[in-house]
Amino acid sequence: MFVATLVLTALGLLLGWLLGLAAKVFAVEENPIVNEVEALLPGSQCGQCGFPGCSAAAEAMVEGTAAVNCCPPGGRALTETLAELLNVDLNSLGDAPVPQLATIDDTLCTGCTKCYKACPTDAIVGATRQIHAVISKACTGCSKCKDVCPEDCISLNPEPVTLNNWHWTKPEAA
Amino acid sequence: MFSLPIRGSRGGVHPETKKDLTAERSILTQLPLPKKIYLPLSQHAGVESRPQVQVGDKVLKGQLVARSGGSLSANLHAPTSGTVVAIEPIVAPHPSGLPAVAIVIESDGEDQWMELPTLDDPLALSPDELADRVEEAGIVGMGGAIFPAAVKLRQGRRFEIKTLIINGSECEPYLTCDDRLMQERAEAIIDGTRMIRHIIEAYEVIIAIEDNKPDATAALRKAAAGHGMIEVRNVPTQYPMGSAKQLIQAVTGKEVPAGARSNDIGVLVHNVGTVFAIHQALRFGRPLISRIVTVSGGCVKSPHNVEALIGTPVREIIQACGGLNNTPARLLMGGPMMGQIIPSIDSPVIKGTTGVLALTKQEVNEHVPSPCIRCSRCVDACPMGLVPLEMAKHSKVDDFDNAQEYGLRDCILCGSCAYVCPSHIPLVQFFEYAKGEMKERRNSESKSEYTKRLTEQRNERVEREKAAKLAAKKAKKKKTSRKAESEESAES
Amino acid sequence: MNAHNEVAHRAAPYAHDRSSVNRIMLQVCLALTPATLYGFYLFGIPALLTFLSICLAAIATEALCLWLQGQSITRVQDASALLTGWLLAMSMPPWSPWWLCLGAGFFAIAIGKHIYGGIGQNVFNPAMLARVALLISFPVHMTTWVHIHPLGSESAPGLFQSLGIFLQLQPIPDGYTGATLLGAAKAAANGGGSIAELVATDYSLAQAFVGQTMGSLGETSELLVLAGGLWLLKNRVISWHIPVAMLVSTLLLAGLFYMVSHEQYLSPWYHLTSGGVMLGAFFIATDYVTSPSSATGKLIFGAGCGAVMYVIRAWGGFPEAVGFAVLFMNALTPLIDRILKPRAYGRDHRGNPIKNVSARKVS
Amino acid sequence: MDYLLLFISTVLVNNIVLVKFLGLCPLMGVSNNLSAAFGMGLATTFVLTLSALASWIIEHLLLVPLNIEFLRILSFILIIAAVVQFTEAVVRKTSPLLHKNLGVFLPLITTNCAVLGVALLNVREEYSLVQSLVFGMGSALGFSIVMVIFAGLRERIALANVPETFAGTPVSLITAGLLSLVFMGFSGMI
Repeated sequence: MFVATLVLTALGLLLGWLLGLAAKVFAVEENPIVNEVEALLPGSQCGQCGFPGCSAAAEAMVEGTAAVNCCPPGGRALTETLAELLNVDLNSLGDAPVPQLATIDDTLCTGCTKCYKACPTDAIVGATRQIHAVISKACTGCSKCKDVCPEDCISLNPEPVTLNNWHWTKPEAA
Repeated sequence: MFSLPIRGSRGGVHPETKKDLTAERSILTQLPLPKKIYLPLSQHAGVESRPQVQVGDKVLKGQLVARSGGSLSANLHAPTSGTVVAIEPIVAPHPSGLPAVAIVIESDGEDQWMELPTLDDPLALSPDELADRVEEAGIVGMGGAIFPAAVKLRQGRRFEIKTLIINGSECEPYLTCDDRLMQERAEAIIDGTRMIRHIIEAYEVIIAIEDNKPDATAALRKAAAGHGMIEVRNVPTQYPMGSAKQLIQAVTGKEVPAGARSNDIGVLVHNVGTVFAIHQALRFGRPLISRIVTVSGGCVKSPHNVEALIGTPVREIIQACGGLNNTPARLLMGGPMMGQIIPSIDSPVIKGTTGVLALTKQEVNEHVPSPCIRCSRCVDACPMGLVPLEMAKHSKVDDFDNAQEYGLRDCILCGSCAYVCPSHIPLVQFFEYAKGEMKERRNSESKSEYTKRLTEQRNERVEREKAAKLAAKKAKKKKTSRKAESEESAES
Repeated sequence: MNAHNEVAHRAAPYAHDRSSVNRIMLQVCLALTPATLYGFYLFGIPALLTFLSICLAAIATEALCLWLQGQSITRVQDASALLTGWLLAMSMPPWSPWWLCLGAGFFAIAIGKHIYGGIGQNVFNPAMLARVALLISFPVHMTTWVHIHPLGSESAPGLFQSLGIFLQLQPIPDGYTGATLLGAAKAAANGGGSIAELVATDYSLAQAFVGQTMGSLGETSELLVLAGGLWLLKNRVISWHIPVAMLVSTLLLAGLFYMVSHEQYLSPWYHLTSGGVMLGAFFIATDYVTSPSSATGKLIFGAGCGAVMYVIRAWGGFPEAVGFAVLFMNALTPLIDRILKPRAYGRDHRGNPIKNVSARKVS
Repeated sequence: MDYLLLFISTVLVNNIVLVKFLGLCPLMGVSNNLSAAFGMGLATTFVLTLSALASWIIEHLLLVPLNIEFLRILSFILIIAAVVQFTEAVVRKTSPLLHKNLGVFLPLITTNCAVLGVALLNVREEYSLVQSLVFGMGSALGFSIVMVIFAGLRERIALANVPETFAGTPVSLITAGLLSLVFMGFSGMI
């Protein structure tokens, strides 16, 4: 009995020492994954994901409490990158929210510049007392402009299909 | 000068050519003037061109009506004289049937040309000037590529072009517009070829014609006889010989490296239709306002090639060919292999319309697809050496990385694979879908990066403004406190 | 704007050669017909019963599976189940009892094919899978080889006797069965006997080639199978790569070891004319679904089939190994397909762009 | 020659996965991706060979002389666990991507019954040191081959229209069974 205990203890100690050595030799410094995720997110702090900002969303994604497809401005491309990074099965995700674009109804706009100031990406152009317009290239669909508009003249819609972005649908074939 | 041996390209298919429907009939040139002409602003690779006329303006034939909107865009000219009656969205000649803005011209029946400049001998002018004129004339690749010809010429000038290939292969079934053009206007094509050669300063010129067009070959040989340096050469009849990459391989034995352009290996390819348009522009100052269109298919009463004004509704050119004798199963622009269905018979002819085909059900031979049996006929047929069956399988599950890896990145969408597939799988549609999706993803990625940069800039600006405000406030505070101090001291 | 959406939208091409799956399958069946008819002639009515019951079982199972998956039963018309059943029947002992036949047909289609989702989805050759599964489960029944009893000969069983044998109401008469050449050779090698002696006394190469030997229902006549295979080659239903690679690798390996020892190893010519080598090379290994798609891949696949078959025949526990060999290579097919992609235009074999950018830039 | 025969026999004829049915957990777990399967094969090869060697040494230099064979399983597991930990450190350092791909299955090599199985079989068959090594390497190679083949098959099956009832693990298990059937063709060779 004594021998057995001794042998096992010795063995354990020896292996533990060897492993400790190996851990030192093969030590790796890893960038915390949260930082990596946050760097990938758009960073406009738009809040469409339901979190107060991109860093909170990144934390939630790493913890698994937020779906990797919860970021509409990032779109499908971001979803796929994140799924790969966080090892999430893409098929397990539900439908992603569709990216939206803001449009200003120029018959109602008074040029109050409130939306212009609220936009996190400077996607709204116009000056005081002039009708504002949205640069769709820069709009993330965060709806911050809509929330502040006193005339309620901003609407959010999915990006329209045009000849430039139309493509054949996936065939239903076998 | 030595010529490399012709090396057969790989893959390819031999579809029934059906060219006999129109090949023996001369081009109909005197079509009745259409009442209304529809000029979509996007008939070229790049962004829409910008209208230079307004509703109500009178225009003369050949007058510029829209100017190029960017580097890959092209000018548009009025194909006949008349009045601009609208600039509005029409149903685009595109399978999506989406609207596209077009200039609508009501013809006045006069067909009156604007004053055309008198030109010196183009061969005496500088290449750059000639390229400018080609650009001015709004010429795009007439084989269906619709890439602005001037851009291609200028790119060619930046390289040492050893071989200029004039593409007279016309491998698509049914289409004979290039064939007829070569037969009937050989002199003009040779003249245009000389001008292009002059512009890009090519060492040798080869006009490559598929060996099923002996008449065209003979006509061009005769016309080229007086001019050295222009060789008319036959290439094997095989689809897709008319694709630039395959033609280059057949003529020079060289392959264009993936991701590179033919310029990089010292080759430039122009379609005969483009050459003819360049000839018209440089010799007579005529902009591109008409083109030869093959009107064919089992549903057309009297198939012919017609010289149609750009913007003519398809209905009218079919009328000129005796009309339809049946409701077509498919109405196409272009050939059956790579052409596109058009949503309406009222769609206008555009610069890249090589043909208008009204095909019967039997000709199209569509079937409900069944599962892939991995017979690998598509692999054998692929002229690019890809694995279409795997590309489709991965596209189907949206695994685009693997689809790319199996060859989607090199796919030219020629349709050879789908043509031979015994399971009738719409392979090309899978690839179109995958390419479209990937483009969408790239766009959203770049948009995301762009908005990220904007946010950062904005945040910086806001910070700066805040800091400035704070500083101003501080300064003000200081001022007021000093003021108060002084007041205090005054009081005391 | 909406009217056009109702038209069945589909991208180019709007042309098609006249090929179809059904046509391919029927062409293969047609190519098998001469050898099959000859099998009926050699082994009489029980063979016919074996053949019919397997094909019927295969087709019925296919219909059942399609129905269970909610697909159109008319898809049986693609004739793929018929072909699977046919190939399976060709490789079965000619006088198989009814339950073996039905089980074989069912296993091939249900387990071999429809578990994976039906036509084109399976990873193993269904016919060979069923054959191998039965061989392992019922080794006695699957190695009951009857001597040839050509139709019209005295020993050929009549209709009622045939039915009796098929339904196992009466046993196969004594002395009707024996060992195939490969089986005898295996026994001889294991027992330390001389193969050369065995061959010299009992077997003839010409007869083996023409098909005057015992064996599976449709495999005996290498001549007719070869003819069918060549017809398929001519019609471009199959490509030459797999059959040629398989036959050549068998020939080379068998030839090499035959040179080492005439006593221990069988002559390569007997290897080529015995068992299902020809059938395997032209009809089974060339199955589209389970063989590689590139030309190089096909060559490797075929050579592998030949090599594995020879190894098992020479040293393994089974005298006839086409099934195992083909299945083993089937398992490797996805890897072969992945590694040996054809070279794309403008790229080298590793997929990097070729570097023949020769034109100098004019500055 | 004997070693060669032993090697071939452990790789093909008595394949550790398909004939002895050991190591099925990683076979199902890591085979849905070819590169991960290959990495798993390599890692397991490393662990198997090393632990076969180490366990032989422990057995013959420690357990037998001290007459404490009853500690065999315990001490073997200790050794294996240490080797796995070591492998994980190495993989994490040299190939972070592979480390991520293998995920939890890398530490789980510890509980891969193939590893312990080989160590115990070495004792049962009373193999010499070299024989143990050959047996370990052969088993590892057999394991890797099957992993890679199976991963290839599964990548193909992933694209097939497998009926819902069978999709996922069921069809994988059936395929593993069929593959085992195929490997039976090699039986009787040695």
